[in-house]
Amino acid sequence: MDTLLVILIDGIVYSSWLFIVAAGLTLVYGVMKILNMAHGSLYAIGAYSAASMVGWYFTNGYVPWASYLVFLAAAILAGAFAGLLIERGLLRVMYGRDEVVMILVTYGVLLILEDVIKLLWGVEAYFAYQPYSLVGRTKLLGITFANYDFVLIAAAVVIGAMLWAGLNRTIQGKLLRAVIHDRDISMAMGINVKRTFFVTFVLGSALGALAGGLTAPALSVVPGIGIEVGILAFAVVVIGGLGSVGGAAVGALMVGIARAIAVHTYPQVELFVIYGVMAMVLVVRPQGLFVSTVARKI
Amino acid sequence: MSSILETKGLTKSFGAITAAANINVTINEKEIVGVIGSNGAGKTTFINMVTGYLKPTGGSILFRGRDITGFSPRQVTRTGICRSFQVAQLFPELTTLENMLVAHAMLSKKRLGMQAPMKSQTNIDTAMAALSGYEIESYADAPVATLPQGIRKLLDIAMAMASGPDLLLLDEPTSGVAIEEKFGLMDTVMEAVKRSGAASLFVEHDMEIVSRYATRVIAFYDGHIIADGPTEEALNNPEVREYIVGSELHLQKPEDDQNAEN
Amino acid sequence: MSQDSQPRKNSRFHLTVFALIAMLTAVLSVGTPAPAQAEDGTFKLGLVTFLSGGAAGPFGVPARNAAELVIEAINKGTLPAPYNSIGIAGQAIEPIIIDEAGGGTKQVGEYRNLIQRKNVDAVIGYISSGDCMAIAPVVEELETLTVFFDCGTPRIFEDNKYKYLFRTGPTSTMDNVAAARYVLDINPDLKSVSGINQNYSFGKDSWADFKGSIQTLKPSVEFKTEQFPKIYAGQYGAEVSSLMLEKAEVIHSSFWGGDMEGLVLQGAARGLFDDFTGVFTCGETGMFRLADQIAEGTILGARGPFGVYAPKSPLNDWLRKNFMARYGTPPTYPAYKMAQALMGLKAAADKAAATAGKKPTQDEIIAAFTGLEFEGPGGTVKMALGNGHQAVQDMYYGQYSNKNGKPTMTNVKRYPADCVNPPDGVTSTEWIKNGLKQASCK
Amino acid sequence: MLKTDNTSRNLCIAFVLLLLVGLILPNWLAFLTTIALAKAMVVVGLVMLMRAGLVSFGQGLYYCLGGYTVGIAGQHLGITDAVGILFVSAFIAGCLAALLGLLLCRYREIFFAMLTLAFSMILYGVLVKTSELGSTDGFNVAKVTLLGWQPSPGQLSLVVYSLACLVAFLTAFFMHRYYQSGMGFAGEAVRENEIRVEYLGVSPQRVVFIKYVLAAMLAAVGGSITAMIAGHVDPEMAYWTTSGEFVFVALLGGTGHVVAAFIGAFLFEVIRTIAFDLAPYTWQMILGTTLLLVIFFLPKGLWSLLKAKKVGGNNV
Repeated sequence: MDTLLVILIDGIVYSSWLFIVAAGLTLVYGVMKILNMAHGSLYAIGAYSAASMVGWYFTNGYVPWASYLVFLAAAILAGAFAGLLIERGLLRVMYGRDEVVMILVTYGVLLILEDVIKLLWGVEAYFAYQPYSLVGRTKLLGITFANYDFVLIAAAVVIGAMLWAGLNRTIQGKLLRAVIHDRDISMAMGINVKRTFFVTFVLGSALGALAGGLTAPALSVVPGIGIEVGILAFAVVVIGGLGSVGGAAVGALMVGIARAIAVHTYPQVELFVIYGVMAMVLVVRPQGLFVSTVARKI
Repeated sequence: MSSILETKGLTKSFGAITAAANINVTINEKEIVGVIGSNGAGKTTFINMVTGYLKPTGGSILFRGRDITGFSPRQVTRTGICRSFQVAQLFPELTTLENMLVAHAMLSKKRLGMQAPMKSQTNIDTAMAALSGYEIESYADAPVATLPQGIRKLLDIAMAMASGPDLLLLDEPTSGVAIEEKFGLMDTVMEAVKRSGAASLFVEHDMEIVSRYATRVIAFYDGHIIADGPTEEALNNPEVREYIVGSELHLQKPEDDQNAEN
Repeated sequence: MSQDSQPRKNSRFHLTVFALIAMLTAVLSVGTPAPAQAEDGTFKLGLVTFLSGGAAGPFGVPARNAAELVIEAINKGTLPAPYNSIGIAGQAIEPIIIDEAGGGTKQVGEYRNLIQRKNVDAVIGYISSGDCMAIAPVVEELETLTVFFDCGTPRIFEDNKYKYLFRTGPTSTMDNVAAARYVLDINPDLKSVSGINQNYSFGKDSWADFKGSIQTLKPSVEFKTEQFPKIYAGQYGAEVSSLMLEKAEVIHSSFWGGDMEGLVLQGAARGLFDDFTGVFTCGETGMFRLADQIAEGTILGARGPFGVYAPKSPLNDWLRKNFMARYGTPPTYPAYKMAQALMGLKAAADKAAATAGKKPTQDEIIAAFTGLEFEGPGGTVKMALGNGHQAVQDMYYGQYSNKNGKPTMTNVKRYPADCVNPPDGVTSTEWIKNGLKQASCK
Repeated sequence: MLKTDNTSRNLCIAFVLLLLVGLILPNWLAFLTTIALAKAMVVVGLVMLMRAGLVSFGQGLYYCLGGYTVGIAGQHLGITDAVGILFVSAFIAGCLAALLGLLLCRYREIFFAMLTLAFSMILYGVLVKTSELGSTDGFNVAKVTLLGWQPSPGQLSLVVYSLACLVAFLTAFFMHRYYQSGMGFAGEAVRENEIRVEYLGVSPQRVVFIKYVLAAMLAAVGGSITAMIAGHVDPEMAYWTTSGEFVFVALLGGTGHVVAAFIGAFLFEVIRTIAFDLAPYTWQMILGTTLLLVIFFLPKGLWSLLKAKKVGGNNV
């Protein structure tokens, strides 16, 4: 029983992290139909920015509690800035290309960003562990959990809620949803789709970087941390249904809990879990869980 | 005359909406049938069911006495029923000739070759002959994406006819075509159909066209057939006058919004 | 074929051919060195190490840095004795650095480039065991002296015999056999062990060796959970929970680099290694960076007598001082291993030169290298296995302590090379399975 | 109307030239060319799928399968005949593709890409888990023989090079004809309009299925040749980055002509080698930039460059 609960907790913690990583990706896909392979690199940029900010902050001995604001802000700003550069400098001239070509475009961005990160931060590891232990730990079910992991769950809920409210309760969000639903009609209705794209990509990039920033305290920030994360986020988004934020949440939960079960019961299969779940979901529901097929009218 | 297509109690509903209810239609050999009815009356649903694009909720479809209910479009095509579309369904990046060649290659009884060139002189001659049957041979080398609507419609029909079907279903052959070109287009099509000896059924909003080409008219209203008979008679049916003709005679609106999909 | 074919028919083909030839010329001109240069005075040395990806930070770049430092010193003749002569057998080293990224096939191609296009005199490199496996047969085919400096799999010299290939770094067998001995030495009543290792060759082999050694040395030990997260997974929340639930006294991990540091951090935040003793066979690289995160008593290894375990010697002092001065961090074991490889090569070449009385041929260097015993920054290196082509070294383990605010290793134990390496001709797996026989420990 | 097509003749000339050049090529360049030819085989299959509007991000699955077939046949079964193994690996890949194809032929666009990726990552996982096959380290492949003749290590690369040339030539020759055939055009028809294809009495699923199986067999042959020349196989061959590289190469070359894949593959190898040479620290950036430049300036790949020149030449 305890093990079951531990599996649930572990699963939810991991899912929260996955969701935060995947949220930006699915948003960008939903609006722009771009499956951003460089999302992982934005995650890495966020992690690096946060880690260097934490390092600076604690060396100077400021109030520890305020560090959260500082490093998360650093991650978001860095992500937004990178997103801005990518959108303005590159994607803008590529709009209208085939979806698969856009994947390749972002793959090119990924290759470039990996080296840019290396040039900016070097290959030495960066650490930002102070905020991780700052919130303490809790004893639960006979084992210890880091409270920061619960913060992660809260962060996922907040981000999810904000995205939901943003999309459903604001004018801007409704315009976004209109674009998600039908880009051509939206354009015909006078929605400035280009601007929408710009805002979405910057927002998505900032979200990706925020995910990196939030994770940085638990990591050794080294080159290449983004690549695996990127492909993981892919899987989550495909499982949930491309472009659906709710889907990303459910996809994250499925993968997270499946992984926790594997780790606690049969660790050897951990490697397969994600792709296994992805293949199974796609076999049963080719469009992902939360996207319905539209029959073409003839 | 012997019947080739017969539908019995054909019904289609989408959830609570009934798009077609109890459709009983018989089409005889070499007949030219016009189908009329306002938008949403069930005309296209009827064609979609017969050609296998939609599965009927109830009823059966017999083609030359054989039950083809639930056949897939390609099975229906193989049995000898072909159709055209409201929005011409073509291969936009290929040329007109290539479209025709693909149609011939696919509809021929042989398997698709993996080594024999599709553009052999024989195949090209056949395809060019088919194109000239619809008076579009001069567009042979133009990519389809650059063709005017009328030519696309003709190519669409020419491709459907490539197998020499027994029955041709034309879904609004003149929609999206300029008024002054409509008769020319219909002349070309009907001549070709007559040459091939196939029966045909066409959905049309323009009553002038219906009365000029159809020998028989079926009128749909709200998923039902409200009249079925020789053209004169059907068009003068009071119900038809009230629900369709009266409102249709001055209605020339082509369904342009559909073109966005092409 | 027909003479009357129109020009346009051929132009496409001609252009293709033209483009191909143009590209070929481009490669050739970029790659081919000025001809006369290769002969006199310089020793062209290919260096292959990770410069991108996850292994660059912890391994590739420290090794590259060490190479830079040591090569400079060799060329100036400023290394401590016995390496205080200039160059390799008198020739200045001209290094050519290549990234090890891209996988085995890519590396085989790059290796061929180094030998055949750049005409290097020797190659030192390779961190990934997979790359080493792929390169090994090509070394014999191309007949150029090649030294593996880091990769750990014992399979290379156990499966085959080589003439041109040497490995100056010890195998990973030693890490885990010694770890097992150490764990039992400090806790003879050991009852249970868990493991968390990366799901790839190195991680799996490390765990198999450790588990096998424990089983041989103390069959009563119970094995609890065996975790195998994906390499570069980064998040180990569930694994840590599982390790906590299973409550094994000792947790073995061969994690390295970012993964190791991540596990240390995530374990520290939850007190995992306070309650259970961690054994990190590659833990030394994080010792100073994570000084306040590593739990007291955690067992750290350095994959040989490297880093903090390096015995005091002029060579060691020289490396630590100069590395620190130049790169701002103490040298970790990849740096030691690279320095060791360069010194081994120099030792062999100098010895061959002394015997020959002139610039030695490659065969003479190889003869001198085989079975060589030389001093490195980590102490004496014996080319004892694989017919004198595979090094063995002493192995050390100790427990981490930060009590007085200065990270140190306590309870350090030395295991002589013979004690933790199989005798020549016996494979590691057999040796471990058959009771670690013929091992002379002290 | 009917344009004279000299491709077949030109391919023959190119084949003979390549064989002759092989005698004088330095070993490293022969190796590079062989790898390029092997990868081009995979890319030819990928291009065939792309012409049908499908992008597989999982051709690494069959590439790896082909490589491991060579390895297992030589190391564990004692079968070393190069030609024989090529057939075996194509057959095995064909069987697996036929199985997966039943499912995949219903998928399109990004979902096809993602599902193929998932399958190839599952093979990767299986291989990583299989210690008997060396896990991530992989294992070395026994030297191949040719009809009972065991070439010396020095001859081997020339033998594999010539074999690669021959296989590449046959592939290019037949694939060029295939592109012009009814089945070849069926791919484009499926890409352009599946509904029309259905109504022409042909199953788009079947068309996709056949192409998927063919592409898989080509990829396996490519993987086999890679294993023969490199002498080593590892699970990296099935990793998504390998599959991504194939898509990269396909785009670089373009889908306009069968030869484009070969030019793309060769240039890719050359560019990567040069990038490794010139910028060991930032070669990824060079590759990324190249990719972006090609996509931006040559959306139809390098082939469009050659073609444009040709059209230009016409006017003279």
